[in-house]
Amino acid sequence: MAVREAEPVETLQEVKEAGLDREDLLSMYRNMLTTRAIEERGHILYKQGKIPGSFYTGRGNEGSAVGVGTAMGPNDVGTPLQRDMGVHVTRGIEPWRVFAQYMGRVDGPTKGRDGNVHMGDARMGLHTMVSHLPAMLPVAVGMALAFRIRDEKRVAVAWCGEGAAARGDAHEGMNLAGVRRLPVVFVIDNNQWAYSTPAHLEYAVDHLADRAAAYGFEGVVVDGTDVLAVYREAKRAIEKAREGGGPTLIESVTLRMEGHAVHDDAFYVPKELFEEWARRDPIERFRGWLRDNASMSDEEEDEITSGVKRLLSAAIQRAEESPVPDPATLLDGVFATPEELETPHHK
Amino acid sequence: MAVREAEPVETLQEVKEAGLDREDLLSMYRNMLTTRAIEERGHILYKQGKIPGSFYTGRGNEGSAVGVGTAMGPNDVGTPLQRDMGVHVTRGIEPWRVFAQYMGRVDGPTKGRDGNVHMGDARMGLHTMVSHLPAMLPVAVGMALAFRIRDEKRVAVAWCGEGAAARGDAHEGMNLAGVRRLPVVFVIDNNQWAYSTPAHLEYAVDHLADRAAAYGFEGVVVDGTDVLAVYREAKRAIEKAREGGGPTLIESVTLRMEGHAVHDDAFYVPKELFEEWARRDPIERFRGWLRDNASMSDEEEDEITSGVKRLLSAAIQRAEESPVPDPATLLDGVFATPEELETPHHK
Amino acid sequence: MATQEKTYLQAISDGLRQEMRRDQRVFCLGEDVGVYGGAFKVTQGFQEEFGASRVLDMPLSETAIVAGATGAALMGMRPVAEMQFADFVSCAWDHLVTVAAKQRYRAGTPVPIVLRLPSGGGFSGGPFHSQNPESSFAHIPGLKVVCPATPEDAKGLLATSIEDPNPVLYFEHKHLYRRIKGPVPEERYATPFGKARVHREGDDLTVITWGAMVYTADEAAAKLADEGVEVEVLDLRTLIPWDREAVLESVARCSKALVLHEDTKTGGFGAEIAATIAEEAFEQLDAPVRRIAAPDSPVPFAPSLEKAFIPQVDDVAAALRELAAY
Amino acid sequence: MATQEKTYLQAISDGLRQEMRRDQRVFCLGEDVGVYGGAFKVTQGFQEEFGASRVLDMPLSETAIVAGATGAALMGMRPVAEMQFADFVSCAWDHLVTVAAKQRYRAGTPVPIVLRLPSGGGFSGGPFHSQNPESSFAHIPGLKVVCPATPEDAKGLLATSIEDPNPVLYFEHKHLYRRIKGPVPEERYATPFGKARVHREGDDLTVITWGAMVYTADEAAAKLADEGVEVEVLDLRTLIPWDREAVLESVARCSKALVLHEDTKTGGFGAEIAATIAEEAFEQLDAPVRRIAAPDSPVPFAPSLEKAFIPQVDDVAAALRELAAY
Ligand SMILES: Cc1ncc(C[n+]2csc(CCOP(=O)(O)OP(=O)(O)O)c2C)c(N)n1
Ligand SMILES: Cc1ncc(C[n+]2csc(CCOP(=O)(O)OP(=O)(O)O)c2C)c(N)n1
Ligand SMILES: [Mg+2]
Ligand SMILES: [Mg+2]
Repeated sequence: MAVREAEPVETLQEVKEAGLDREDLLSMYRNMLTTRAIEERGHILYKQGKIPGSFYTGRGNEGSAVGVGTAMGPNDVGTPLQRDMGVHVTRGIEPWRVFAQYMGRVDGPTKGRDGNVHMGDARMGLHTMVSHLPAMLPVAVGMALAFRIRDEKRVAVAWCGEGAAARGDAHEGMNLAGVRRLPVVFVIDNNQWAYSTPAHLEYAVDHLADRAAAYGFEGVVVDGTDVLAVYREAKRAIEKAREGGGPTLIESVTLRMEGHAVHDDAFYVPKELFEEWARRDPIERFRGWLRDNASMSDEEEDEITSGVKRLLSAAIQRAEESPVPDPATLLDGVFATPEELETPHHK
Repeated sequence: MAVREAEPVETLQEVKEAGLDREDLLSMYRNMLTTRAIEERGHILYKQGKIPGSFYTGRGNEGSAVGVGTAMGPNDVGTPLQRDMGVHVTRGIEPWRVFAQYMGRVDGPTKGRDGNVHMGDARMGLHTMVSHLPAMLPVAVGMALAFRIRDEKRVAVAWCGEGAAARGDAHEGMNLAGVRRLPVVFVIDNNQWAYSTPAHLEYAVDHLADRAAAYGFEGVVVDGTDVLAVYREAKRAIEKAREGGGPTLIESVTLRMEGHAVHDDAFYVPKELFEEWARRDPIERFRGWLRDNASMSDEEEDEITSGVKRLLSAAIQRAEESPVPDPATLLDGVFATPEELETPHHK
Repeated sequence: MATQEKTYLQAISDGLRQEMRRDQRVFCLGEDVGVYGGAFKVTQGFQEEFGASRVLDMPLSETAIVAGATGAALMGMRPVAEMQFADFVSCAWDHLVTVAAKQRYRAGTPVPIVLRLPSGGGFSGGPFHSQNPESSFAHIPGLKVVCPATPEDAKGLLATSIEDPNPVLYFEHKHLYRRIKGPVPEERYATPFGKARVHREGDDLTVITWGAMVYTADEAAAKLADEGVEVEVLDLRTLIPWDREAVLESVARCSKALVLHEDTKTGGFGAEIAATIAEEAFEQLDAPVRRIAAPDSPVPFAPSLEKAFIPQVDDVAAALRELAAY
Repeated sequence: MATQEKTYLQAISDGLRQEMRRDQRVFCLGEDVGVYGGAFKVTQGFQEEFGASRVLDMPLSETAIVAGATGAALMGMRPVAEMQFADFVSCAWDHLVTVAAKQRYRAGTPVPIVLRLPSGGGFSGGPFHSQNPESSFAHIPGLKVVCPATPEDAKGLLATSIEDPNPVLYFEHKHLYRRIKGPVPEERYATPFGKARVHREGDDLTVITWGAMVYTADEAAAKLADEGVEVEVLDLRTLIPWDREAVLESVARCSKALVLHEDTKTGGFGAEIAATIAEEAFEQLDAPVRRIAAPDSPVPFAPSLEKAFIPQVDDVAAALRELAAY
C-alpha cells in the first residue's frame, strides 16, 4: 500500500523551513540528552533500591519523543506513553519531579499514587498514561472533539505502541477521528517489539501507517532515530490538523534498545539487530548532524552535557528530599470536589 | 484503495463453474422465499401480540445470507447476525423452530431463554449471536484457530454490520485472523444504516472492504442483492481459506429495506433510496434470472411458492403448540455439566 | 415552585434540555441521539435546538463514546453520553474502571462525565436489553452511581450528575419511562446525592431499595398495611454514595429490614447494604436482614421465565410477612 | 502420593504442563507466553515441549485472546488463556459477561475456558498491576471464580478448572508466587470447587478469606492464640461456587465471624459472605459480622500508601481482639 515514507532531513536550510532556528536545535539536543540521562540515572536509582515497583526506559526513542514534543504548540495536548519521556522533558517537566515520581514521593506529578512513567502534568497539556494500552488514545480523540465543538485551533496528540495498536481502543479512537476529521495526530512508536512479541505477531501489514487508509486519513512512516525528520512530519501533521485537515497517523520506527523493563534482558531480540540499531542511535546521529550542519562547537557541546549532568544531580537530591506520602492521605482525592473544575487545564 | 469490486453473475454457465447445478439454484430460491416468508409471517404474529419483545427483519438481505450460507461446507461454522435469517434457513433450520424461538417457546433453539433472532443451532455449525455487536466476530476467529491447531480443513464465517465494524471487537478479531492467516471469512452486511446512523458517520472510507488491507488480507465488494455473485465470492473466499490462503473480507452491499426493528418507521432514510433499492429486490432479481437463464417454469415457481406457504402455515401452528418454558426451569443450565462436553458440536 | 405532571422519561428529557440551555459546556453524544432522538426519544428535538455539534451521533463504538467523553471532560466540557441500553456499557467497562474511575486519584484531574444508562427488565427484552449493571460499578472506587425512581428525582439527580466533578453512571429504568408519572418542578433544582427518600413511612419493617423496585416494594407494603403491618420503603436514589445514616436510622426504628433489588443476588449491591446493617445495627435487629433479588441467571426472554426472574410483589410481600412474624 | 516441595508458581506451572501432556485439547494462549515463557515464567519451556501451535503468542488484544479462547472451546478445545496481569482482564470484560457467561444458558453450548489471572498487590505495582478483580466476576452468573492460596491447591484447582465445562477465572496471587512453598503431589489430582479448606482450626472466632489474605489471617490468628483466643481460618479456595455450608458450620461453632479480603470493601465479595452469615446464622451470632478489606480507592503505588491500603496483620489482629471482647 501507498503510505508515504518520509525523507531524512539533510540540511540546516530544510530545518529552518520547518520552523526551527539554531537555538531550537540545541535545545532539542539538550532535551534528548536530558531524557536519556533521566532514564539512565533512574536505572541506577532503581538498582540501588530507591525506586519501588518496576522501571521502564525509552532508550532509542529520544529523538522521536523530542521531535513530536517540539512540534506541538503551546496549547496542544497529548497522551504520551512508556517510551516517551522526551515529550515530558520537551514540554518542560522539571527532572526532579520525574525522580520524585519514580520514587513515589509527594512532589511527583501523581503524588505517589501512581508510579514510574505513568505521569503527566496537565498544565503542560500532558495527560498521564494508564497501564492498559492504548486506553488513552480514544481519550485524546475526545480532547480533539472538545476542540472541534468549541472551535479552538488546538490539536491533540495520541501515542500508541505497535503492539498496542492491535487493541480495540486504537481502532475505535482512530475510526471516530476519521469520521469526524478531528484535530488529532496519532503517533505509533514502532520499536519492533511488544515485550517479547515481534511485530509480525502483532500485525500483518508492511507498515502500521497503512492503517490510516482504513480510517480515511493520511499515514506516514518516519525514521524515529532522525529527530529532525520526526519533527518535520509531526509539525506538518499537527498544523494540518489545526487547519481542519483531519488526522494523520505517523509511524515512527525505532528499536527498543533495552528490555521491556529492567528485569528483562531481551534475550529474544537478535544481537545483530541491537548492533545495527546501536549504530543509529538518535542522540549520536543528531550530535553528528549538529556538528556537520549547525557547526555545534566543542564548547557548546560541553556546556550542554555538563549542564544536563548538574541539572540531574541536583534533581535527584531534591527528589530524595521530597516527602513520602502520608498514609493518612490514602483516601484523599478518590473523588474530586466541585472547586477542582476551576483548574487551568480545565479551561 | 484497490479492493476488488465483484462482477455480477450473468449466465448459467458461470454458475455451473461456481459449483451449482439447477437443483441448487431452485433450492436457493426456495430458501430466499422461506427467509422472507418467515420474517413476514413473524411480523404479523408480532402485531398480533404473539411474539414478545421486539422484532427484527433482514428484508433486502435474503440474497446475501442465502448466498453465503450456500457457499459454506457441511463442517464449516459461522456466527450470523440480525439480518441473516437466510443463513439459518439455508443450513437447515426448520421454520417452526424459528417461530418457537420468536414466541419464546421451549422448542426454539434457545428454549425461550433468549429471543428473536438471537439463535443458532450448533449442530448446523451456527452459533447464536449476542446483542453486543460484533462480539461473536472474534469468537468465530477462535473457531478458526481451533481448526488451525487441529489441522482441520474447516472454515469459520463471521458476520458483522457496517455499523458494528466500528467496534474494537471487529478490529481485534480481524487483526488476529490476519496475523495467523486463519481460515475465517468476514462478511460485512453493509446495509448502509446502523439503526438511524448513516454509513458516513460510522466509517470514513469508500468501502469497508478497504479495511482488509489494514490486516493483510484481501477485500472484495459485492452487490448483496445478487445472490449468485455473493455465492461466487463467498465460495471463492471459503475455499481459499480452507486451502490455507488466509482470511477474506467480503463487503456485501444492500439496503436495510425496513426500519431497524418493527417499532422504527425509518423516517430518516430518504424515500428515493428505498425506491431505488426496491427495484433491486434480491428475490425479484433472482426470480428474473432463473426464468431468463435457468428456464424456471410457472409450474416450478408455483410449486416453490405454495410449498413455502404450506411449510410456514404448518410451522406456525406447530410453534404455537410448543410449550412455554416452565418457570421451575429458570435456573437450569446457568452452568454446564461435564457430560455436555460430549455433544456433537463439541467435536 | 411551579410543577407539572410528567412521565419519568419526559422529566429526564426536559431536565437534560434545561441543563444544555444553561451551560454551553454540556453536550450529548451517543448512538442515534441526534436525528433519531435516541432509542427512547430522550433527546428528541435536541439536535434542532442545540445543533449537530452539541448533539452528536456517534459510531457504534461504546469505548470511543465514553473515552471520548472523558477526553472532552478533561478539556473542560460536560459531556452526557447515552448508552443505547445500559447493557452495552460492558463494552466501555475497561475505560470506566481503568481511566475514568482512577483519573482524579492518580493524575489529579477530575473527569466530569455523565453516562445515561437505560436499564432494567420487565418487557421480554431478553438477556441483553434488561440488565441492571449498577452493582458492578458500585464496587469500583471513583465512580458515582445514581438510580432515580421518580420523575422529580430523575430530573433533580440528572442536574446533580452533570454538576458533579466525577464520572457519574445515571441508570434510568426503562420500565418506569412511560409508566410512572409525577409532579416535576419547572425550575432547575439539584437533588443531592447520598440522601435516601422515604417513599412510604412505617415503623414495623424497613425495605431498602431503588429504581423500579421502589414500586414493587410499595405495592407489597400496601398489602402488609391491610394486614396491619406498617412497612417503611426507603428509596436510596443513589448507590454511590449511599445513605447509610438514613438506612441505619430506619432499621434502628423498625428493627427488621429487607433489601430488595432487581439485579441478581450474589454479589449484588444488596449484599453491601445487608452486610452494613448486620454489622452496624447488630444490636437493634430483631430478625435476620433479608435480601430479595433476581436469582443468579441471565435475564430470560420468555415472559414465563422473566416473571419468575424479576422479584414480584408477592415474593416481597411473602418475605415481609415472614419477617413480621419472626 | 509422592509429593515435592514447590513454590506456588512452580505448582501452577507443573500442573499446567501435566494437563497439557494428558489432554491434547488443552492449549495455552496469551501475550508473551511462548518464547518468553510468560511475564511470570509460568509457561517457561512450554513452547519447546508442546510446540508453537499449542503455546500461542498472541497480539496485545485481550478481547481477541479471550473471545478466541471461547471460539476454540466451542469447537472442542480446552484453552487456558493468560492475562499478563489480572488487571488487563477489564479489556475482555464485555466478552466474559456478554458471551462466555451467558452462552450455556442461552445457546446450550458450554464454554470450557480457563483464564489465568496473576493478581494482587504488595510490591508497589501501582493501580494497574495490583488489583484483585475477583468480586466483579463473582457477581456475574455463569462464571466460576477460583482463588488458590497454597501450592497444593494451585495445582489441584487448576486441574479442576480445566476439566470444568464452564468459563473459569483462575486468580493466582502474584505475592504468593515465590514466597509460598509447600508439598505438592506429583500425580494428577483435581481439587473440588466449592469446598473450603480449614487453614487453621479454632473454636472462638471464624475468619473467612482466600488468596494471599489466608496468610495475613493466619499470622493474626497466631497472635490471638498467644492471647488465648483460638481463631479458625477458613480458606474459601473458590468464590463461585463458595462453600456456604462450611462457613455456616464454622460460624455456628464459633459464633463470631470476620470476613477478610484484599480487594476494596464496598461491594466486594466479602459483603456477600457477611450478608449470608447475617441472614442464615442470625441466631448463632454473638457479635456483628466484621469485614476487613482494602479501603475504597485505587491501589496506590508508594509503599507508604500501599501498606495502608492492603489489610495488614495488625489490622486483622485488632479487629479479632475487638470481636473476641464483644
Ligand atoms: C491492555 C494491556 N495488555 C497488556 C499489557 C502488558 N504490557 C505492557 S507493555 C506491553 C507491550 C507493549 O508493546 P508496544 O505497544 O509495542 O509498546 P512498547 O512497550 O514496545 O513501547 C504489554 C503487553 C498492557 N500494558 N496493556
Ligand atoms: C455494542 C452495541 N452497541 C449498541 C447496540 C444497539 N444496536 C443494535 S443494532 C444497532 C445498529 C447496528 O448496525 P449495523 O452493524 O450496521 O447492523 P444492521 O442492524 O444495520 O444490520 C445498534 C446500534 C448493539 N447491539 N451493540
Ligand atoms: Mg513496541
Ligand atoms: Mg447496517
